[in-house]
Amino acid sequence: MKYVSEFRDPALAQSLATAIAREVDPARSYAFMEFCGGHTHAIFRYGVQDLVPSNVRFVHGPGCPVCVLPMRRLDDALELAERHGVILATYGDMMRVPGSGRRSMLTARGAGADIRMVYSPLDALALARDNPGRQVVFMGIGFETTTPATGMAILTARAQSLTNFSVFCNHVLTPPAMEHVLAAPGIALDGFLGPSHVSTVIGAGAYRPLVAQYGRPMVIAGFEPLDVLQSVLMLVRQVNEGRREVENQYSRVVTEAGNTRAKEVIEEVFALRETFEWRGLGSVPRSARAIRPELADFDAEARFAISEKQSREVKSCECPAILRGVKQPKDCKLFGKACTPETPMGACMVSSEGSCAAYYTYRRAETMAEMEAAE
Amino acid sequence: MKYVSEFRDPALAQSLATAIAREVDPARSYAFMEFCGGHTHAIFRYGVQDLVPSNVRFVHGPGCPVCVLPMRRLDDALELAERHGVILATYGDMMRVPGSGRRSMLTARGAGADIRMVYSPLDALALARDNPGRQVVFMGIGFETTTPATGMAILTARAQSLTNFSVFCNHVLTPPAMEHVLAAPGIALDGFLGPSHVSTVIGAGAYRPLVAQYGRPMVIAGFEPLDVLQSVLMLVRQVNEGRREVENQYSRVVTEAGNTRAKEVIEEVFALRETFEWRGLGSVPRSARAIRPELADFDAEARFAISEKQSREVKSCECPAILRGVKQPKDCKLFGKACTPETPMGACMVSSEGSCAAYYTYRRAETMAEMEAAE
Amino acid sequence: MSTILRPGAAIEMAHGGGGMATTRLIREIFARHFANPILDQGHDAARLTLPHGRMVMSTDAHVISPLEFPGGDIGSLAVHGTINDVAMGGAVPVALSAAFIIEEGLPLETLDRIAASMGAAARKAGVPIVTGDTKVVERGAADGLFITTTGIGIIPEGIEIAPERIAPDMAILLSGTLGDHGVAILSQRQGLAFGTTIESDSAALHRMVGDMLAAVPSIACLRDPTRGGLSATLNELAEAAGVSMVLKEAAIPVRPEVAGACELLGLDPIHIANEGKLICICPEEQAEAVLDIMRAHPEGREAARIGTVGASMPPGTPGLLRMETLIGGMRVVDWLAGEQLPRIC
Amino acid sequence: MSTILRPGAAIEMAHGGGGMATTRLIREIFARHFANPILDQGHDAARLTLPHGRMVMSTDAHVISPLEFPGGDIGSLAVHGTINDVAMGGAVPVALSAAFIIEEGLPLETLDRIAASMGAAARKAGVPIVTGDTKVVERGAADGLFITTTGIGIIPEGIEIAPERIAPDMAILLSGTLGDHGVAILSQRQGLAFGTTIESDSAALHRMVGDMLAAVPSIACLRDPTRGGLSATLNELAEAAGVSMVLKEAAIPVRPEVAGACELLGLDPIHIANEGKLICICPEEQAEAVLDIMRAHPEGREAARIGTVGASMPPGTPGLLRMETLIGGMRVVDWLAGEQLPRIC
Amino acid sequence: MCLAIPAQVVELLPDGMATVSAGGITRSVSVALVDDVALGDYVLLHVGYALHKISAEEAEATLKMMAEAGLIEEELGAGQ
Amino acid sequence: MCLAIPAQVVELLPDGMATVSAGGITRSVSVALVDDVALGDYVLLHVGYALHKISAEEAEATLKMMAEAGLIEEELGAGQ
Ligand code: SF4
Ligand code: SF4
Ligand SMILES: [Mg+2]
Ligand SMILES: [Mg+2]
Ligand SMILES: [Mg+2]
Ligand SMILES: [Mg+2]
Ligand SMILES: [Mg+2]
Ligand SMILES: [Mg+2]
Ligand SMILES: [Mg+2]
Ligand SMILES: [Mg+2]
Ligand SMILES: [Mg+2]
Ligand SMILES: [Mg+2]
Repeated sequence: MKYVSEFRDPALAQSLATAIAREVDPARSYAFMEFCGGHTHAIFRYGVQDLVPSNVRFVHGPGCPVCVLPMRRLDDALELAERHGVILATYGDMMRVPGSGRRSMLTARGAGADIRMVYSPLDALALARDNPGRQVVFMGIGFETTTPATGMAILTARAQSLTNFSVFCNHVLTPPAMEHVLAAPGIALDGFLGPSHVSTVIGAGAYRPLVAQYGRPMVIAGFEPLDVLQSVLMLVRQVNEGRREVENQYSRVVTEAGNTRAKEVIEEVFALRETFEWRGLGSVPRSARAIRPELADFDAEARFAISEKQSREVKSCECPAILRGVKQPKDCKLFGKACTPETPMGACMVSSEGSCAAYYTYRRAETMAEMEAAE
Repeated sequence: MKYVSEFRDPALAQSLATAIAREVDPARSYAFMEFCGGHTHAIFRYGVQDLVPSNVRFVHGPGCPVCVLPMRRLDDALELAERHGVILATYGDMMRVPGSGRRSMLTARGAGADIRMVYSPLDALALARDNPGRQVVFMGIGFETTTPATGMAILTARAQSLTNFSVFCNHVLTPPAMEHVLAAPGIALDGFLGPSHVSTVIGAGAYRPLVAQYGRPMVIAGFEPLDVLQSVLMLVRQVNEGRREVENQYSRVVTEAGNTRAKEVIEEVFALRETFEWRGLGSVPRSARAIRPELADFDAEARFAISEKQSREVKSCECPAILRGVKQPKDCKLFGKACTPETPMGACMVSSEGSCAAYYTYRRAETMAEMEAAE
Repeated sequence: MSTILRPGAAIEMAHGGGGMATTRLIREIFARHFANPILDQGHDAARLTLPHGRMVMSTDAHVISPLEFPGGDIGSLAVHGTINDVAMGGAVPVALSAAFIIEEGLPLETLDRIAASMGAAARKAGVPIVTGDTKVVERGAADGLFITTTGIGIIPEGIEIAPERIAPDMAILLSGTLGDHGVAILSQRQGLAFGTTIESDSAALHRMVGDMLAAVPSIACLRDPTRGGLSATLNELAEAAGVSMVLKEAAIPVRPEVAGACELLGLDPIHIANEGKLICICPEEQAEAVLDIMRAHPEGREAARIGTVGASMPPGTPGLLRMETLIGGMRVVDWLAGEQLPRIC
Repeated sequence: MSTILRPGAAIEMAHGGGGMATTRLIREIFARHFANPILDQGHDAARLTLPHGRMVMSTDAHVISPLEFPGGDIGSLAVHGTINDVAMGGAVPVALSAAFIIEEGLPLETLDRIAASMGAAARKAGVPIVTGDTKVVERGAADGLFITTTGIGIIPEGIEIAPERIAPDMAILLSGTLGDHGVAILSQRQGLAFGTTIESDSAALHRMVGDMLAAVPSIACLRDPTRGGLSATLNELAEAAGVSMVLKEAAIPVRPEVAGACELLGLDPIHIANEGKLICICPEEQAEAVLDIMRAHPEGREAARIGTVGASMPPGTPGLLRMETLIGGMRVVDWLAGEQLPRIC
Repeated sequence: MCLAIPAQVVELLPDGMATVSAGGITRSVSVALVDDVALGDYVLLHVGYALHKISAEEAEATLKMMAEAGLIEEELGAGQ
Repeated sequence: MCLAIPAQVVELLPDGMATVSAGGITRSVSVALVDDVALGDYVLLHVGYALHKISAEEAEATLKMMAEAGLIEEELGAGQ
C-alpha cells in the first residue's frame, strides 16, 4: 500500500536504528513523551523500543480521546440511549469503554439499548435519514483530527433539514492538554513526539508558542514505525545540540498552517467551552468544543434533558497519573489482575491507544514480572 | 371435563342412534342444514354421519364468520397492518385465511407486519396498554356470540381512556343470514340445526318469526356430538309429525330471551349497518354491525384511511354456493387439487368451521373418489 | 480466581468472538457442567473409539420459548430429544455434540442454569456431550438461546428398526399421555398464559427402549411423536410403510388438564408435541409383553395400546390413518397443513 | 406437481410445524439438493456402517450475515467448516448432519439456493449430509438462517494429531493468505460497506490434509484459524502444548486488499477469521515436504512457513506467542479479549 | 366463531373478573356479562368472557332424555 | 482518535464526494474539506473525510533522509 509499506521497510528501519545508536550519548538518558496514543500503539505494535538504545525511553502522553473522556460523559451517552430511547451512533472505539457500574455501550446494547457502530459521521447521517421516526444522536469524540468531520455532518444535517439528528459533543483540543503537561512542576521530559494527524488540521505552527514558552524540543511525527524512528533521531539531535524547536518529520501531510478549510468548519460549528473536565488532567480551561448556540437543534445536550449524576472512577485506577506521564501501568496494582481488557477498570485498558492496553497486549509478561519484583 | 365428557358418551350415543334409526322413515329422505360451522366440525370430528341412517343428510350452512367474510375486508385488515403500521391483534382463526394474491396474515407477518394472535379482546387491550407508542387495532369478527366481548373491550378502552386502541369491526348477525337461506327459491331443506352459542346471547325467541314465516322445523342444538344426535332425533320427529317449530335442545345454556346484559352491550356499542357484503350470500340488508359514531375514536374504519380496492375471489372457488347450501365441496373442481389447507383458494378450506376444510381433513379419500367417478 | 459469572453479567458479542472471552465462557460454563473424559481433552473435535458396526446419527435444533418451562428447559430437552432420536433408530446412544447460538444480553446465570441442567441430563442418561460450539449473535438476531444437539449410537446385533418392517395387524402402542409438553409450553405463552400443574414430559427413553428391544427384538418400528404430535408421526409411518392404521380415540391416554387446555384453545391433543413419549409398533402377539416392559419404567407407566395396523395400501392413498371416535364414528386423522393455531371457532 | 417454490414464496411458521408443510419443505428443498443413499432412507436418524476404529466428531453453528457473500454462502460454509474441523482432527470425514433454524419470512428461493450450494459443496467434498432437522422461528427471533453441521470421521492407522505432540523447534506452516473470509464479510456489512474483489476463502481442506498426512504422518498438529484468526488459534495451541512460538510478520501472506481493509478499519489480519486455511505444525525437517504438498493443492498454493515453535514453558506463562515485526522488533501476539471492533483511533 | 367451553368459577376477582377452571387449567376471565355469578357456578366461556351460566338441572334432564331415547316403550315403563 | 490512511482518488463524485482506493479496496468518502482534489491524488482519509493531500515530493524526501541516516559521512559522500 503506497505511503504505508514504504514506511515499514526493514532496511530503512535498520538505517535509522544505526543512526540513532550512533548519535545517542550513552552517558545520558533521553525521555520523550509521545503525546498521541497513535504513537504508543505504533511503538508497541512494531517493537520500536527494540530498535533504539535502552537509554532512550518513551513516556506515554494524554493523547487518547477515549482515555481522557471523564466517565460522567460516557454515563451521559448511555443515558441518552437507555432513557431517551435514541439511536446512539458511535465509533467502535467507544463500545467497550467502562462507565459507572461496569456498564459499557456493549453491555447497554446487550441489554436492549439501540447503539450502532459507525465508521463515519456520514453513516450517522444516513441512520437519521433511514429512521425518520427515531432520534439519532452521534457521539462526537476526538481531537482536532475528528472535529471537522463532526462539524461537516452538522452542516450537512442543517442543509438537508434533518430534524432527528444531533451530536453529543466531546471534542477536545490538543494544545491546552499539551500545555497542561508542560506546565506541570518538575517535568522530566527531554522532548515531544508531536501529534501527527491532529497537525494535518491545526498545522505545525500551532505548537510554536508552547515550545517557545516551555522550551522543550518537539518533532511532529507520523504514525508509521519509520516515522517514529526518524522523529526520535531528530529529537536526539535537538537534545544533543541544545535546540528547542518545532520540527516537522511528517511533512508529507503536515504544513505550517494545516487545513484552513477544516479550521473554518470548526469555527463555524463549534464554540470553545470555558472549561472541560479531562480524566487525569482535571479541569482544563478552553480545552474543548461545544456546538454553537445557533446550531442548538443539532446539540444533543440542548435537546435532551441529561440528568445530573455522580460518576465515580475506580478508586485505585492509576489512569489519571499515567495520562499525565507521571506513572506507568506497572505502577497500578490492578494491572493484569482485576484490570484486563476483558474486565477493564479504566479506559486506558480498553482504548487501542491506551497505555495499559498496549502494555497488557504487547508486554504483559515483562510488566507483570517487574510488578512482582517491585513487591 | 364436566358438561363436556358426558355429552360424548358412547352409550348415550348408541341410545340416540337407536332411537333415530327406529324413528326415521326409510321411505323418505331428511335434509337438515346445520347453520353453524361448529356443528359441521362436530359432525365430521366425531363421525356423526356414521351413527345416523344414510337417508338423513347434513347440509352445511353459512354459519362460519371466517368463511363469509368478503376478501375485501381481509385485504383492508392487511392494509392496516402493512401500510398504517399498526399492531393488528386477531384471533388465530384469521391467520391463514387467503386474501388477494394469496396473501394472508401469516404471510404478512412473515414479511414484517406486526400481527399478533390473541385469545381474547382483553389481550388486545393489554397490547394497547403495553405499547403506548403504537396503535393497536383489534380485528373484530364473529356472530352475536363474539360481538359482546368486542363491545366490552371498547367500553373498557373508553373507561380507561386508551387512545391507541380501535376495532376493525366485521361482526355479523345470524337471523338475516338464516332468512337469506330460507328465502332462496326452491329450498330443499327439511329442517335446521339452530345455532348453539349464538343463541345463548340472542335467545331461542329470536328465531320464532323466521320459523313462523318460512315454515321449517328448527332445533337449537349444542355443539357436542350427543347434542347433534339428539337434535337430529328432535328434527326427525318434527318432520314425521308435520310440526314446524323452534325447539331448544341446548336448554342448559340457551333460554328464550338469551343474555339481556350482552344484548344491551351490543346495542350500546354498535349500530346496524344498512347493508353488508357476505361471501356467498351477497349484500344482505341490516345484517352486520358497525361501531356507533359516538365511539368513532375506537373505530379503525374512522381512524385510518383505508384505500378503495378491488379484491377478487378465486374464480372457480365454489365457496359462495357451498355457503348457501346449494353445492358441496365435491362440486368444486379445485378441491384437493389446487385447493388444499396448505394452498387454500377460499376461506372454506381454511377455517376450522369451513365445509371444504372438514371434507378435506376428514373425508378426503371418499370425496375425491366421488369427484373422479363424476368426471 | 475471577469468574465470568458476576451478578447481573450477560452475554456480550465478545463471548462469541473466538478470543479469550469465548474460551472463558466455554471453560467456566460448558466444560464445567459437561465434564467428561472425551470433552476434557479440550480439542475442537472429539475423539472416541467405537466398536465396528452399524451406527445411527441424528440431529435436532432446539428453539423453544420460554427457555425454562414447567418440567424442564431447553438444555435437558436438547439432550433428551437427540438421545431419543438415536434410540428410536434402535441404537444405544454413545455420544452427543452440542452447538449453542446465544443472543447478546442473555443473562449468564440463565445460561449457567441451562448448561447445568444439560450436563445433569447427560450424566443421568449416561451419554456424554463430547464436543461443542458457541456462537453469539446480536440482540434481536436470536431468541435467547438455541441449542443443536447431534447424537451417535450403535445398533446392537439383530435389531432392525424401520418403517418398512411395519406389517398388517401389528399393534400400535403409545408409552403414555399425549400433549403434556406442548400444553406446558402453551401455558407460558404470552397472550395465552393459563394456570396449570402440567409439566413437560421431557425425558430420555433409551433405557426403556433398550429393555424393550432386548426382550422383544421383533419390534418393527419406534418413533417419538414430537413436533406435529401423534398424527404427524403416524401419518409419516403409515405412508412410509404403505399401510393403513386405525386408532381408538377412547384408548389414547390424555391428562384432564391437557384435555381442558385443548378445549379452551380449540386444539387437538393428537397434534400436540411430546418430548418423552414413544410410539412402538410390534407384532400383535408381543404387544402385551412390550406394554409390561414399558409400564415397568417410570417413563412408560401409562403405556397403552392405541390402535392396530390395517391392510397394505398403494402409495399415495389418502386417509391412511383413521380413528374410531369416542361416540363410535370413524374419522380420518390427517396431519396438519401448518402449525396448530389457537382458535375461537 | 405443485411445488412450494412459488415466486415470492417465503418461509412461514407452518414450515416448522412438523406437519405436511414441513415434510414438503424437507422433500422439495433439502432432500432434493442433498440426495444420497443414506439420507434418502428418509428416517429421522441416519444409519451408516463404519469400520471399527478411532472416530472424530465435531460440530459448529453457523450464524453468518449476510447469508450470501462474495465467494460463498452460509450453506457451503457450514459444509466446509465442519469437514475442516473433522480433518483437523486427523480424520477422514465420512458423514455430516445439518440442522436449520430459519426465520419466518426468509424467501424460499434464498433457502433453495443455499441448500443447493450446500448439496454441491457436500458432493464436491465427497462427504454426504446423512440426516438433518428444520425449525422455523418467528420473524425477529433469528437472523434469516442458522445452520449447525456436525461431522464424523475416521482416523487412519498411525495418525495422531494433537496439540500435546507439538515440540520445540517444529515449523509452523500456514496454507495461504490471512483474512480473506473476514474481510469479504466485512465488506458487505451495513455501515462499513466498501468495494473489494476479495472473496471468502471458504473451502474444504480434507483432501489436502489427507495427502499431507499420507506423506508426512509425523505432522504433530493441524488447526483451521477460523473465529479469532491466527492469533487465537496459535495462542490456544501454544497454551495446550506448553510451548512458546515465534512468528515472522514478513512471512505471513496477506492480500493487498485485506491489508487495505485492515488499515481502513484499524484491524489486524492476524485476528481475522479464515474459512479455508489451516495451520500445520510439523518437525522442522519435514517442513519443506509438507509445504510442497500443500502448494500442489489449489487451497494451499500460497502456503508459507510463518514461524517456529520455541522452548517448552510452564503452564500459565503469559505471552507464549510472539512475532518479529516488519521492522525487526519483537511483540507479543495476544488473543483478543472480545471481538475485533472497527476503530478510528 | 363460537368455540365456547364450560368452566367453573373458582375465585371471584375485582372489576367483574373471575378465575375459572376447565379440566384443571385455570384462567382469569371476565364475568361482567353474566349476572349474579357465584363461586362454584359453571359458566360458558368464549374469548375470555363468560356468556351464560350453565343450568345443572337442564343438563341433567337432557342427559336423561338421551338415555331414555334408545329404550323402547316397555323398557321405559319398566325403568320407571 | 486519529487512525488515518493514505488513499488514492479514483473517481470524483457530485456533492464533494469521491471514490478512493486503498490497497485495492474502494469507498466513497467526502473530499469537501480539501481544495482542488484531482483524480489520481493521494489523500489522507479519516472517518470518511479526506483531511489533506499527500505530497509525493515530501514523502520522497523523507524516505531519502531515512535511507541516508544510517550511512556514515564517507558513504554519504560516495553515494552522491
Ligand atoms: S491497569 Fe486498569 S486500573 Fe490500572 S491504571 Fe490501567 S486502566 Fe486503570
Ligand atoms: S375447495 Fe377451495 S376453491 Fe373449492 S370451494 Fe372450497 S375453498 Fe373454494
Ligand atoms: Mg433428529
Ligand atoms: Mg427429534
Ligand atoms: Mg424424533
Ligand atoms: Mg467451533
Ligand atoms: Mg428477541
Ligand atoms: Mg467444531
Ligand atoms: Mg469450526
Ligand atoms: Mg476449527
Ligand atoms: Mg428433527
Ligand atoms: Mg432480523
